[in-house]
Amino acid sequence: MARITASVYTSHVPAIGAALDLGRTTEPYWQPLFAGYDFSKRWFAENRPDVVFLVYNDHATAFSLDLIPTFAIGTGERFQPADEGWGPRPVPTVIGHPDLASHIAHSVIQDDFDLTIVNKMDVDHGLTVPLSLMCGQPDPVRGAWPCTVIPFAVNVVQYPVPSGRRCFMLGQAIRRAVESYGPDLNVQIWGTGGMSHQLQGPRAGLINREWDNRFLDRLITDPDALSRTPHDDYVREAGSEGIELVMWLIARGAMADINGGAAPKVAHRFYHVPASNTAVGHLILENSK
Amino acid sequence: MARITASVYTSHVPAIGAALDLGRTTEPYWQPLFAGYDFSKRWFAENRPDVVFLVYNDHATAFSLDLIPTFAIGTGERFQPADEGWGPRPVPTVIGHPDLASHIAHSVIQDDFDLTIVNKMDVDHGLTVPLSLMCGQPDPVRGAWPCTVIPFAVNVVQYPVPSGRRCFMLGQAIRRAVESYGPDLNVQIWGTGGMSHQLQGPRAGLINREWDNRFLDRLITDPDALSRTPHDDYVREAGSEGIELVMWLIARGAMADINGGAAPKVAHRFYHVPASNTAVGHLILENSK
Amino acid sequence: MPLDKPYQDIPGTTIFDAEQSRKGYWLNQFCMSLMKADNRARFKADERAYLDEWPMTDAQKAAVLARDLNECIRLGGNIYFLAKIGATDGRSFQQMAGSMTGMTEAEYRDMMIAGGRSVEGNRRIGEDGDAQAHRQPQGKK
Amino acid sequence: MPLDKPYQDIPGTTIFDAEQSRKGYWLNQFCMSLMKADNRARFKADERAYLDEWPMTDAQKAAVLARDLNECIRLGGNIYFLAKIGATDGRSFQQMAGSMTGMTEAEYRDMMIAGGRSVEGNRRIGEDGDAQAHRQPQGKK
Ligand SMILES: [Fe+3]
Ligand SMILES: [Fe+3]
Repeated sequence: MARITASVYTSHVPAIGAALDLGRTTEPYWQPLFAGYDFSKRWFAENRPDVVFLVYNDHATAFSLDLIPTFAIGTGERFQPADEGWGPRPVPTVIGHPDLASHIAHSVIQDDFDLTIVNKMDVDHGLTVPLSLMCGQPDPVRGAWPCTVIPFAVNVVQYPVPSGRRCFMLGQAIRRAVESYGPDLNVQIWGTGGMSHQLQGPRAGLINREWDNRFLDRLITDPDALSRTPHDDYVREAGSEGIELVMWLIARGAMADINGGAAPKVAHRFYHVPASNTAVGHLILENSK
Repeated sequence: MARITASVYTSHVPAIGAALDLGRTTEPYWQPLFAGYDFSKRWFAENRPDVVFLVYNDHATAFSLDLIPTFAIGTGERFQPADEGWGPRPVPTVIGHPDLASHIAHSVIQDDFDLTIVNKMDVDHGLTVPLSLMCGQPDPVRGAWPCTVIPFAVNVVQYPVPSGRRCFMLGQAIRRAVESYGPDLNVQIWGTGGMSHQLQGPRAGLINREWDNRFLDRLITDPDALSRTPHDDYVREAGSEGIELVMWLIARGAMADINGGAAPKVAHRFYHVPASNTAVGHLILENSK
Repeated sequence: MPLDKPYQDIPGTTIFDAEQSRKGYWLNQFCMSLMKADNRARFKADERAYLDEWPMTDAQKAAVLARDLNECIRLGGNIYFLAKIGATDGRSFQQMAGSMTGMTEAEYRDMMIAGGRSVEGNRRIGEDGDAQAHRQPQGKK
Repeated sequence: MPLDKPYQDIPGTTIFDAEQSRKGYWLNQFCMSLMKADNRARFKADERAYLDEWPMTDAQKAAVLARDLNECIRLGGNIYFLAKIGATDGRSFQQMAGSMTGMTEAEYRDMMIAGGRSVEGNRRIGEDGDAQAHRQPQGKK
């Protein structure tokens, strides 16, 4: 039986990708940020999953205004790193897990989540930056990511975006789906985006350290109540792009304690300001074995 | 305030479109079928809505296997009749209602339906055949459809398709959305597809007159219980493509009686076998004024 | 995949689920390409050459060339996609559907005019209806 | 549209909802086109000519030519789409975001290093934070 062993939460700032790709990780500006992921890379190597179910948002890359899915699951065999305007990131092709992805799609659609099934899409920094932070930088041509990845894209660009509550319920449906899959796979679920940031208007640059840290506290200990936070709280307190944090609730909803299991173990917690315009938050939660 | 005044249900067989487009409606094979819509065309002319919210399914036309939305709402300004392989049907461009469509999308996404918003797509016989049956055949170039149309596409091609129950609940959310729209619009909701038909394999040609008529009975008087019919009942009893009938439950869920209003009036009921491979069913239900 | 698939005991019927969809991905995408008049013309001019542009299996290509829709469906095809081949050939949905039963076009059309195929004996594999495997192919020809 | 839009009283912030999306449809689709290297080259070679290929309003074109991102957003642009213009210009998200505040690049960068903009006074229109209309544009330059 497949099982979700851990969840990982991290911001996915494009500038982090650029710093990695341009070899600037030891510069004074970037060093404290990447230091926060040293543990994570070791942890990932020691806890390497078969599949990462990677919740992220597309930033006007695969999806234009022609078509905006609320939830899109990647069931394809491979996904190319996108050219977001700077050229594609020099990272390997992302290899999917069509069988598990299709199984999850089947299960959560029967559970009344109205997914869009996607077999062909490019993936942007929202997906590849978390992979780089957790797995390091494999050679784009000869190398490979250390595991397969199921991309799960959430619309947080055009309002209305799905509520935190809806995301939290979806996470629970994803856990049920994974646990009903026959093959014995180690699956991690990652929630990405956030934390506080605003990329637009006279309020650009907003950071709310207190709110972010309280979000991390509550994500660990009281996610059910946290999931009831209304949209405008995110925008008001954590900036217009802080809304990305609803995606963390999908990952959190998939953890065992939400279904009566033991509370997760906090393997790692990190918070740093700034990365470009953004507050970087990062958590690793392990289900007990 | 906008309001849903009536719902219309009809099969959407491509051969009906061909018979109309080739002027064969008076042939002995087709005459009894089109006679069943004589009342409907008069009724439509006398009860012309401002907008038709038209629930249909795309038949591998706008959506390939690259991307399959469970529910897709058309918020664009116009939609072209598709070339399904025979060339496009000679019917006018479908004019959308972007403002109401966006309003409905906003409202039902906040109501936890995970729609895909579509601004650009061609529409196939699933949408244009019902329009022809109800509105007649306007000149494709100089003419126009008599009202605006919001296309709402449901995946019934690749399993799992949404359950009848989910569709019925969605209809209720659509009613709430329409009634929260300020401008005073007369809106009809149409559910299309079905009734019994199977287009594949040694079982092709299946027709189940008893089951179809019982479906019509229950759709009128007991839609709540009907919506709990499991998927495999549709396939087993009404053929593999009979599953399209779940779309009728979206339209039915949007009627006033589901929310405690008066029972709808049956303005018209018609049933005919065959149109090509398909049993044609048709209902017009009016909300009381 | 221990999923709820209660639709697998229906005779003469293949439900197009994710598994079939993956098997038939390129077959179906090839069919979609026939929605463009240019592609239809190129396909008609040299079917084999056109098919060879697609990463389909040999069995899928052979089934398309033979217009064996039952085999296309077994190999992952879906009727709404396959219908684009029929449209290219100028065949109707009724001709396509009938071709999967073993009946002649006239036999199938007459069955439909007479009210269609009965569901009796055709609900579950193992009954004795005319869509059951032991009664295939149908038709008198 | 009497919808729940509780996000309209936040200073210096435009939420990209369906209404904005419709206003900015072609502006944003133009931006998407810059994801192809060829289009970036054509745009750089003659910005005006490239813009004239799109059914954008004159105001939208002028805002793009002036790289006035606040104006682009007012006219329906969304930052993730507009970022494709910045990428074409070789500008980072930090440069783009800072350009909307009236601060110099150095001022904005220093604000971020010092912990970012405070939310105090910036939660609701009518308070006295630095993102409020009566304190625009920001920056000392
Ligand atoms: Fe992001
Ligand atoms: Fe249909």
